[in-house]
Amino acid sequence: MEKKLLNLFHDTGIYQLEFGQFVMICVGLLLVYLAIKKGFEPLLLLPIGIGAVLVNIPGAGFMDAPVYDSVGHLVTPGGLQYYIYHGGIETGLFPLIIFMGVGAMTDFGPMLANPKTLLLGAAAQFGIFATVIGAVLLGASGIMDFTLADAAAIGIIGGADGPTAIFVASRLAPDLLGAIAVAAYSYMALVPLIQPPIMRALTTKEERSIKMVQLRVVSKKEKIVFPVVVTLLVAMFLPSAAPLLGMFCFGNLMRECGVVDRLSDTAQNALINIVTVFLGLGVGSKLSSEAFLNLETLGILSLGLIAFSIGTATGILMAKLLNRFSVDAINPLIGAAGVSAVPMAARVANKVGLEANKHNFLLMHAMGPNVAGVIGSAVAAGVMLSYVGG
Amino acid sequence: MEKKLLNLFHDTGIYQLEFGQFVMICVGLLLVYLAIKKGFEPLLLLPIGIGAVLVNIPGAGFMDAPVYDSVGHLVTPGGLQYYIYHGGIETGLFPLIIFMGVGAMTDFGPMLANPKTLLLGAAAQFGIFATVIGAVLLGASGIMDFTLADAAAIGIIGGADGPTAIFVASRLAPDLLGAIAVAAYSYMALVPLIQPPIMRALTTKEERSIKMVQLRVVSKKEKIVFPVVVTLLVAMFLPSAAPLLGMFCFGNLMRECGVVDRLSDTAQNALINIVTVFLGLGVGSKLSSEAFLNLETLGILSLGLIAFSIGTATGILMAKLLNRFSVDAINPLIGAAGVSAVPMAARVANKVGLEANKHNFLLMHAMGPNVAGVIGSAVAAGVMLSYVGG
Amino acid sequence: MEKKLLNLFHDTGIYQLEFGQFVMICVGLLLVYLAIKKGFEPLLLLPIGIGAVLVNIPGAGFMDAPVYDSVGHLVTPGGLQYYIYHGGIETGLFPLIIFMGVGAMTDFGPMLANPKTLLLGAAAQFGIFATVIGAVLLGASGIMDFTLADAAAIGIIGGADGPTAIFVASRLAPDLLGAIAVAAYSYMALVPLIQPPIMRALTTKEERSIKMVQLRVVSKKEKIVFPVVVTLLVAMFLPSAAPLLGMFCFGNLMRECGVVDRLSDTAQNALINIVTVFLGLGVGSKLSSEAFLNLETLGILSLGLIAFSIGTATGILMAKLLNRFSVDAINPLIGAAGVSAVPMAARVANKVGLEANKHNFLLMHAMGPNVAGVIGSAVAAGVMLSYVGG
Amino acid sequence: MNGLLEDGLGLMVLGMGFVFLFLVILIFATGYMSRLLNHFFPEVPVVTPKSVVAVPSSEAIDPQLVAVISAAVHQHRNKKNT
Amino acid sequence: MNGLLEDGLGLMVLGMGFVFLFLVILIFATGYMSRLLNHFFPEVPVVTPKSVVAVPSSEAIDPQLVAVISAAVHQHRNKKNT
Amino acid sequence: MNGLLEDGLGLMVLGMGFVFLFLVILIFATGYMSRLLNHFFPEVPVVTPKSVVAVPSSEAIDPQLVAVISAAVHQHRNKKNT
Ligand code: NA
Ligand code: NA
Ligand code: NA
Repeated sequence: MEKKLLNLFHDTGIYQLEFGQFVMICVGLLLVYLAIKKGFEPLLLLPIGIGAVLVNIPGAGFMDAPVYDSVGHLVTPGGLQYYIYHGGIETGLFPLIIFMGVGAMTDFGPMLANPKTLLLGAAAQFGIFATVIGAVLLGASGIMDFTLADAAAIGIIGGADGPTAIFVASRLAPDLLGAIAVAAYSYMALVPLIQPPIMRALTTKEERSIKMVQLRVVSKKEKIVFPVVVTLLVAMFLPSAAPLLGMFCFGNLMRECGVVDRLSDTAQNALINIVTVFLGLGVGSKLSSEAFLNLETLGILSLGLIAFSIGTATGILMAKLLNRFSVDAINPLIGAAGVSAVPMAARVANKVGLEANKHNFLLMHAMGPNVAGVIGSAVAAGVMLSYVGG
Repeated sequence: MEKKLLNLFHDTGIYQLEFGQFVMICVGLLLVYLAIKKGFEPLLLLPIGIGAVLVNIPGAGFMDAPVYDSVGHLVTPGGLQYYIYHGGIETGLFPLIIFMGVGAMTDFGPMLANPKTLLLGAAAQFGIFATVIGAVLLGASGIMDFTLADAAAIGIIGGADGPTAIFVASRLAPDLLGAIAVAAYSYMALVPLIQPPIMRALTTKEERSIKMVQLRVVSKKEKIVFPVVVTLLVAMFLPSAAPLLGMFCFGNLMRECGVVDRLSDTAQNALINIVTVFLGLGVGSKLSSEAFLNLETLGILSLGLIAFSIGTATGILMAKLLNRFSVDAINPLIGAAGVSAVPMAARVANKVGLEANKHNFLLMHAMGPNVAGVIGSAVAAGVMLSYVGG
Repeated sequence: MEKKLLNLFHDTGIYQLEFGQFVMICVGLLLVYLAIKKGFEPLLLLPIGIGAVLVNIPGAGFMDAPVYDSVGHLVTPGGLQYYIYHGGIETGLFPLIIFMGVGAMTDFGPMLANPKTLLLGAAAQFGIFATVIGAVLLGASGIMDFTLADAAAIGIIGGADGPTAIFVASRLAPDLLGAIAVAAYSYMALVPLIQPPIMRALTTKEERSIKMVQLRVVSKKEKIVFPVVVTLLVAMFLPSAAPLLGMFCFGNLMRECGVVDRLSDTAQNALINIVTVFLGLGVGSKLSSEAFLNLETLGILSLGLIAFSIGTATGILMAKLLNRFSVDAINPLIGAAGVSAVPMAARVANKVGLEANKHNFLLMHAMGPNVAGVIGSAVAAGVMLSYVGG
Repeated sequence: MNGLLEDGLGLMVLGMGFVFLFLVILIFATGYMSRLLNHFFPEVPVVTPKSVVAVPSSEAIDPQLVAVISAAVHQHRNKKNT
Repeated sequence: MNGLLEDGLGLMVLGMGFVFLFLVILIFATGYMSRLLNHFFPEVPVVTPKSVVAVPSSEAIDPQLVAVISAAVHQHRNKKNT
Repeated sequence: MNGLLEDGLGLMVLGMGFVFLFLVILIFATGYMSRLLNHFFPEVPVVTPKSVVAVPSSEAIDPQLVAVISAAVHQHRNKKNT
């Protein structure tokens, strides 16, 4: 019995807790704090934070693999996060289901009214690839231990799209998944702080005051056919982006077709909510001290910030370029929305526009490049998966 | 780098696309078109169509199996449809969950008010078995390559019940699953075109004008006890039908018992919607060119149409027979509703009845044979699974 | 063909039904009856009852394991309950998800207003451990065949908390899971019959009439921080309770934090409902005649009743003790709510209090020990898992 | 070949036979069940049944919906008055 | 080391190239699609579009919601009158 | 046999000990937490809390529901007037 008491004491967290675990629990709590108090993408960062706390409780076994005997019977069941991570994230199922739900929430109307804005969504992806070069340089110079796959996964933070980042990272650099997801969602939440200075630096007050012509009305039929067109183009030109964009377009088609509203409604609510809870816990399971508490994480956080900034800048610059050649005036601020971060980046463009001209409502105009950015980063993800994996 | 560019080009759909895949993508788009524009059972045919498009994108890997190394670690994750098909359809889980939801949506009241209508639900299943003979003849004569299992799975199209057809086909003829599911749902959508000519040919205007006595009120208690009775009879007489009918009755009991409304509500909404999306994608994954683009598919489509027609006819004929012996008059049109296709077939009976006598509302009377048809085809499915499998 | 007919007859339930299966089907029907007619925890006992009926249908194969050939292809798919049990219950996923949902439904306000009531939630767990001794005595004396793990799993019935009981039983005594779950939910439903006599026997009318001071208002911030505090204490002192309490607190944090209402709403509705249906079917699958129809089940049912009674008694006695030392008067009746059985036990305390003094509303006061009892039994479960498993 | 046809015919005979057998038994079982239930537990002829039928959906939505609706109605009224 | 940098540059060139290529194709495809659709299936300029937009949500909720709402409105009225 | 009984008693002592230990610690931790929070972040006694509580459900439903409701109210009105 004294032995049992000793066992019980040896089982306690106090006895077993390592310093790294302690720090990671604090990191988890910080994420929870940022989610609740600062409103940092709480739908993801709250479950990720709690997931990080749980996986770092010593002896709680949230990430334990199940143990089977020689004839295949279960001896010890695995931990909750083990099943979640290997069942839903490693397989790619959860990010794809979430992307379907996001598709069912997305309105391509503003983009269809002004397809040129797709170019802004393309330009803003330069942040992704510039960051890849940054990571490659850190790797090649021996400062940090990044492979090309790691560099690509880090770059995707600049895509400003959570499920895309998680999907790519889970395939190219599972060990960095935790840090990459945290960086991606944190910077998406910080868009209102990161983007405005860059926007003001690269534009004059006159440019920010440009009023854009009202968008034409987009017919229901265009909205229905558009996701099919995207799917077929992806099938023809970039099959490696087909999982992401195929599910995204499937969700969007369910939304727009008007005949499967009960499926669309479930994809946007019950299903995406269920998967979000588990995705968060699963991503949090990768926030272990070995994977997170090292120099590479610092690199990821810095490079992610750079990626966002460059993407914002190239989006704006492309908008300025377009403005020169376009018949209808284009406010360069909407270029910044090309990074994705839907709908935050579009709102920021609107807000900065209102500062320059209080009668200038850019929100709907910015939604075009904003959703174009989602397509753009999924295309970039496809190129990466094909280039690095193939 | 030129090599990488070449790789990327070799990865494109344009380079890899085979003719069969191209045709199957078109078939998928046709299903999407029929679902959206023609309203062909869109809840199923839309996801099936998209599933067919996705699985035929060359190099997208939607049906790729996961690759593990020798110690069981995942090297390459599988594709989305691989997990869906093997997790939910091959196992039978998805059709059974959908059947539970359908049970929770079904009101047996009209059938309980007039149990004789069960005979109509029995007679209409003759379409199933006549089709089996048709398929067997095609197989025995060497025209097509059908085994007895294939013939049985094809016959079940005549059951006019989607989940039953998918459940049976996934067990008896997985390779034909795609064509069978497409045929089943397409013909269910075509019921308003297929049935009326047969109904008019087999009945006189006087028969179609027959008014039926109003149905008695069915007590709550009868509705609660009925699914339990069905389950017990199935347990006694046909255990091989127990998965289908057990889950169906479980759903119906949740609906009627009045004490688990939150479960019944979820079974009818969130749960069935989630599973429907995945079921559709999974069924679509079986629409590959090898399995679909051959003579057998033509046979399946023709036999399915015959199955529907014969079922409609035998249902009507049985109603005419019953009418001869019954005290209360029976309108033969409601016999056509015995094929299932709930509630479309009952609505068709009502509509054709109104044409003959515009004060004759048959809808509730036709709901009896309509739900009886669901039980009937599940019983037929059980016999097939026992006969062919045993 | 005669052979086939014979086969079909040999497949029927009538031919194959063993007496044990017949009795277990009746047990399942009894549970369904109790759920519907008597309102015994219908959300669980209805699916458990149906699950028991289905699994005992001879030849229906609800619990059949899937069969694979030598290269890993599926030859025969498994039964529905096989997949549910091994996928959701053996792994512990379902009880944990349900615990998360229960957390999202729980309001810790009354407990936070009066933290002393946690002691009542501790005292009432004595029923658990007294029952362990009872089971151990039966085992040691050779009357019944209980190991220490069995005894611990039986004791947890006294925790009066369904998911905790199922989680512990699935790990320590899977064979007894069916009987333990049935006993736990049945006695929870019987709380209004079991508790009042004990409450009246152990208290005077004056004690039962004691009015308690009104609870202070608890701030939103306290409610948000509390689940985090519990999680951290569990991490420090009892990691083996972390799966249960971590998920419970995660659910509660989602509820209280106010920034993830859509996740909280899904956890409380769609998700918990879906899992409840499957949990019930899975638990029902353990109600086979071999596991249930023996002397041990009688022991489990008796010991469970004793556990409830002792827990009720020790909760009341602790309340009387506290009352002696407390500045503010404590009505001993609220001690009985410490067994958990939320919110039934709190309502019973309120009702018995009203009998003694019809102006005495104890409901909110009793909610404190009531939710404390949930924490208490999860802690007890953690000790058991660590003590017996380690 | 012939075996296949024979098997198919066997399946047809057995299948239709069983379907009819089962549904005929079900007719009798259902009728018997209804008679038993209505004899031993006659429905009390109150007006409640109607409300019982409505319970599932209305109960699920009621509390918050009614709150939202009355808020909306108020809003609507107020706007009209302004 | 140098190989890594080269690969990174290759990824950048190919990646940005492909992103632009794809989205430019998409611009043309989208524009072409819109023109085709609006030419062959011109939107009928009726008042319906507004209701069409509202359909998805309203249709899903309609039957029971309208019942509940009218009940609520009645209740509200009655209360006011009392 | 005796070993089993001994183990059972050990489990009881350890178990009840731990349950009490843990919940007593929790009492202190909770009390301390409440005091800290109410000292450093005193609740501002405004009327807002009520609206905060109502937000979760109403916000989720608002946009489309209000649209449907106002439509329903209009319909209702119109019907009455006719
Ligand atoms: Na992007
Ligand atoms: Na049928
Ligand atoms: Na308890």
